[in-house]
Amino acid sequence: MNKVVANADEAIRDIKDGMTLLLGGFGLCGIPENCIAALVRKNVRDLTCVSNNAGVDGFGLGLLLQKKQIRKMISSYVGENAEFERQMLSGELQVDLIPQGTLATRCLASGYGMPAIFTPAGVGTEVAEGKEIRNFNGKDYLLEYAFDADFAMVKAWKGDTHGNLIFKATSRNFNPLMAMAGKITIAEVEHLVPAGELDPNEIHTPGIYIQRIFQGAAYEKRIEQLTVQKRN
Amino acid sequence: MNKVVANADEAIRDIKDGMTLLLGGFGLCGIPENCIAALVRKNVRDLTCVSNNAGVDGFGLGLLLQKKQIRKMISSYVGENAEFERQMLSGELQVDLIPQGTLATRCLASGYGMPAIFTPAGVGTEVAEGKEIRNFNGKDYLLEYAFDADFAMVKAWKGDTHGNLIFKATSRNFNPLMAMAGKITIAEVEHLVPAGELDPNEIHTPGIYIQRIFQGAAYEKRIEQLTVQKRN
Amino acid sequence: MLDKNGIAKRIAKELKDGYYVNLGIGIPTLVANYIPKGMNVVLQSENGLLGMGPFPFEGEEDPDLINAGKQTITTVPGSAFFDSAMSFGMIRSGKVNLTILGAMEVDENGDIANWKIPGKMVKGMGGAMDLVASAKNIIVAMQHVNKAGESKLLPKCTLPLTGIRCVKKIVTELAVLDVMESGGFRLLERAPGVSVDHIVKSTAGRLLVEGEIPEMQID
Amino acid sequence: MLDKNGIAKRIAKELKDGYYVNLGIGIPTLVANYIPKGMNVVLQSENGLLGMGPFPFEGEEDPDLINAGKQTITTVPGSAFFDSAMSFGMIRSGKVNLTILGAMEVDENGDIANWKIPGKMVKGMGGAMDLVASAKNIIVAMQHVNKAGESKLLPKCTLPLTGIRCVKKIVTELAVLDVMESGGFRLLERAPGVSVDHIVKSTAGRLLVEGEIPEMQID
Repeated sequence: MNKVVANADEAIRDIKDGMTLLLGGFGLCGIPENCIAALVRKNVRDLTCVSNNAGVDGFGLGLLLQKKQIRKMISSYVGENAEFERQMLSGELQVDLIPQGTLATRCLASGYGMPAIFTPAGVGTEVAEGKEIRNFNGKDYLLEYAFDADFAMVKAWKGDTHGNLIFKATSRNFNPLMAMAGKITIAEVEHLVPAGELDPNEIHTPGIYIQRIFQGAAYEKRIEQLTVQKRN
Repeated sequence: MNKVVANADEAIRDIKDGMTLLLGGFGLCGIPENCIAALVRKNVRDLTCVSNNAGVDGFGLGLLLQKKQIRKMISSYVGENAEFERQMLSGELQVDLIPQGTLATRCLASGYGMPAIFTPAGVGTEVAEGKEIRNFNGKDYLLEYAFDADFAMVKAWKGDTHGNLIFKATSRNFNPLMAMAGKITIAEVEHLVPAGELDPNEIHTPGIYIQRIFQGAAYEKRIEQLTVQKRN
Repeated sequence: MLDKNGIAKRIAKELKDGYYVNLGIGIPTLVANYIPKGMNVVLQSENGLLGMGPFPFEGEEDPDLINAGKQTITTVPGSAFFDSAMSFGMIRSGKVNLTILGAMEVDENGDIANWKIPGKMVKGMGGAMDLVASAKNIIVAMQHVNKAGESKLLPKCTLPLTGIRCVKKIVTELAVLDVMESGGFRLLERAPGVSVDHIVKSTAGRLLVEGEIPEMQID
Repeated sequence: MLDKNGIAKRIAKELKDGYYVNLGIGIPTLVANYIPKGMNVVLQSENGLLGMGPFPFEGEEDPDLINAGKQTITTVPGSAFFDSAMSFGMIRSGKVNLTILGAMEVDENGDIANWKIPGKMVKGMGGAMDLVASAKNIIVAMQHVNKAGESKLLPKCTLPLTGIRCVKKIVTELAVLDVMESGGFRLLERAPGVSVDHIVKSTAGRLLVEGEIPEMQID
C-alpha cells in the first residue's frame, strides 16, 4: 500500500495537455506548491484548472497563468492578479465563476459517489441560467453536477505512506474535498511519516482517496494579506 | 456559548410524545446510553426512532422497546432482539428498513442543507417502490430525502462546553451525522472539558451543530459480539 | 450621520447571546470590534473556521490560519476547523444565525446585488451567493447612496443579482430599515442628526415612514 | 468439493496488491485469513474503518472498536476512522476495489438476493444494497445449492432482490463462475474432485461450459 513517489515531477509524470485538474487551497493558503512548480517545469498546456482562487502574479496558479498553460479556470473568486485579468479580458483565458459552496459541494459529490446535488446558491441570478431548478418545501434549488477531473493535487500538513492525510488549521479548506474528487489524487505533504505514526482517529482524508504522495520541499507559504496588531 | 446541562434528564426535558428522534451508534457501539435511560425514565411514548440498529433485549433501544415507547423504527438492520421481533410481527411496531448508506447520507443531507440526495442503493429492489428514479451517465439513482427530526442524541468520547466533539475509533459511525441532522442535538460525552482544551484541528463535530451537552455517567459500553484470539 | 465604525456599532446591537455569525468583508468585519462585553458570539469564517479571533500580534502570524478575506487571524478558545463543504453545509442548513454583508444595491423585494458590475473586471461571488441563499437572517451594512450620490436602496436592483428575497435588514450611515414581507422598505431608526426627510430623499425604493422615527442608540 | 475455508482461499486468489476490499459476514470474513504474504490489501469495514486487523487478544478488546458484524477487532498500521457517510461515500464512488459477500440467490443477469425471505423475520439489508449498487467488482461467496438441495444459481431470482446486474463472479464449494455481459453463467473452474456434470446439474440458470474446465488451484 506504499504510495510514495520521489517528488512532484514523478507524481505528475502522466499529466497531459488538455486535462482537467483540481487544486486544493484557499487564496495562497494550503496550495500544492510543489505540484504547481512541477506543472510549470513540465509545461503541460491547455489545462482546465478547478481551484477556489487563481493565485497571484508570480505565485500559486499565477505561475501557470504566466506561462499561458491554463485554458480555463473554474473558481469562485479570482482576486487581484494582473496577468489573470489581462488574459481574461483578451479572451485567451476562459473563466467559469461559481459559488464557493457549490464548488465545495460538487467536489464532495464526486468523492461520495453522488452524481449531482441541490443547492439554493445562485437561484434567481445569472448562475442559474440553463440550470435545472427544483422546489423542495417551498424553496428553490439548483441541480449542480459532480466534477469529473483527471487529477487532483492537494497539500497536507502530515501524511503517511498509505496516503492518510492531516491538514493544519484553515489550510484544510478545499484540500480534503478535492482529494476525494480526482480520478488520480496526488498529495504533497510537509511531513511524510511511515504508516502507523498518525493517530487513525485524527485523520482527515483516509488514504483510499490518495494514489500518490510525496514529501514536499521548500515551502514558501506566502501570506496574501498580512494583518497584525501591535503589542501594547 | 456554554451549552452544558446537568444531566440527561435535563437534556431531554422537552422531548414529547410522538416526536422523531435520531440516535447515534452502530449496534451497541457509540450509543447515547444516558439519553436512552432518561427517555425510559421520562416514559415519552409514540416515538419515531431513527437509528441504524434497534439495540438488544435489555440494552440500548431495546430498553425503549421493552416499555413500548417506540411506535416506529427507521433502521438498516434490526438484528437479534426478541421483543423487537414480537412487536414487529404483532404489528405494534412499524419498521422502515432502509439501506445503511442511504440512512447515513440522508443525515448528511440534513446537516449540509441539501433537501435530497441521489443514491444507487436499492435501485431495482422493493426499496425503490414509489421513489423517483433518475439516470445520470447511464446509471440509475433513487432520490432520497433529508431527515427532518425534532431531536438528535449522540454519544462522543470528548466534548467541550461549546459543544465541539471528538469521537473514538468506530464509535464515531452515525454520531457526527445525526449530530448535524437534529433540530436540537444533545451530546453526551465521556469527558467534558472547558472550551479551549480540545485541539481545533482534531474536532469531528463543530459545536455549532450541538445545542446541549452533558457529562455522561456510568457507561456500560456493552459488547455485542465478543471475538478474541488466544495468545500463544 | 454615521461613519463606518458607527454602522458597525449599530449592527452589533443586533447580536444575541449564543449567535453564530458570518461577517463579510468591509464594514461587517468591523462589527467584531463591538460585540457587547459578556456576550457569547462565535464568528464563522467560511474558509473553515468557527471561533475566529483578532489579528495576531506582529511576528505571530501563521500562513495556515487566515479568514475568508485571506487575512492572517487567530482563534479563540473553543474554535474548530473544518473543510469548505462542511462550512457551507452549516451555512445552508441554517446553523449560522446571522450573516452580515455589504452590498452595491438592495431592492424592495430584498434582492441584493454585490458581486458584479458589467463592463468592469469581475472577481467572482466567492461565498456570497451561498450565504444570501441560505441565511435566515441577513443584515446588509452599506452606504445609503453611492459615490455619484445615487440611492442604493432601489425599487429593483439594476446590477446582476447575488440573491433574491433574502435581505431582512439594512443599516446605513443614515438609517436602519427593514424589508417588509409585502415588499418595500420600512424606516425603523435614523442616525443621530439625520432627518427623516434626508432619508426619504436618499431612498429610491418605496419607503414606509410610520409615526415618530427614533434616533439610533449606539453607545 | 470445498469447505468454507476452501472457498475463502480460492477467493483470496482474486486479490491484487493495493486493493481496498470490503468483506461481508460469513465466508467472506474468512478471506482475510488467506491474503497472500507480502500482498498489501486494506480491509474496509463499512461502520467506519479502513485497515481492519485480526481479533484482539483476550482482555484487549475495545467496545469502541468493532467491525460491521459488531465483532471486536483491531486495527493495522496505517488505518483510519471515519463516519458512516464517508464510509458509504468511498463505496459509492468506487474507491473500494472489491466487495465480497454472501448470497441466498444469484441469477443469470447478475441480480442478487441476500437480505429477505418473505414470511420470515427480516433483519434488514444493512449496507448490502449500497455495496452491490456501487461496487465495480463484486464476488459472491456461497454454497452452490441450498439446504433443500436446490440450486442458488437461477435463471431469475425468486427472493426479494438486494441489487440488480451487479454480480461479476461467484465462488462456491463446487466451482468458480462468472456472469456474462450478455447474461448467463460461465463455468471457469471446478473444485478439486468435482465433475463438470455435477456442476451442470447443480446450476439451474443457463450455464456456458466451453472447452476443458481446469481444476481450481488453491494452495
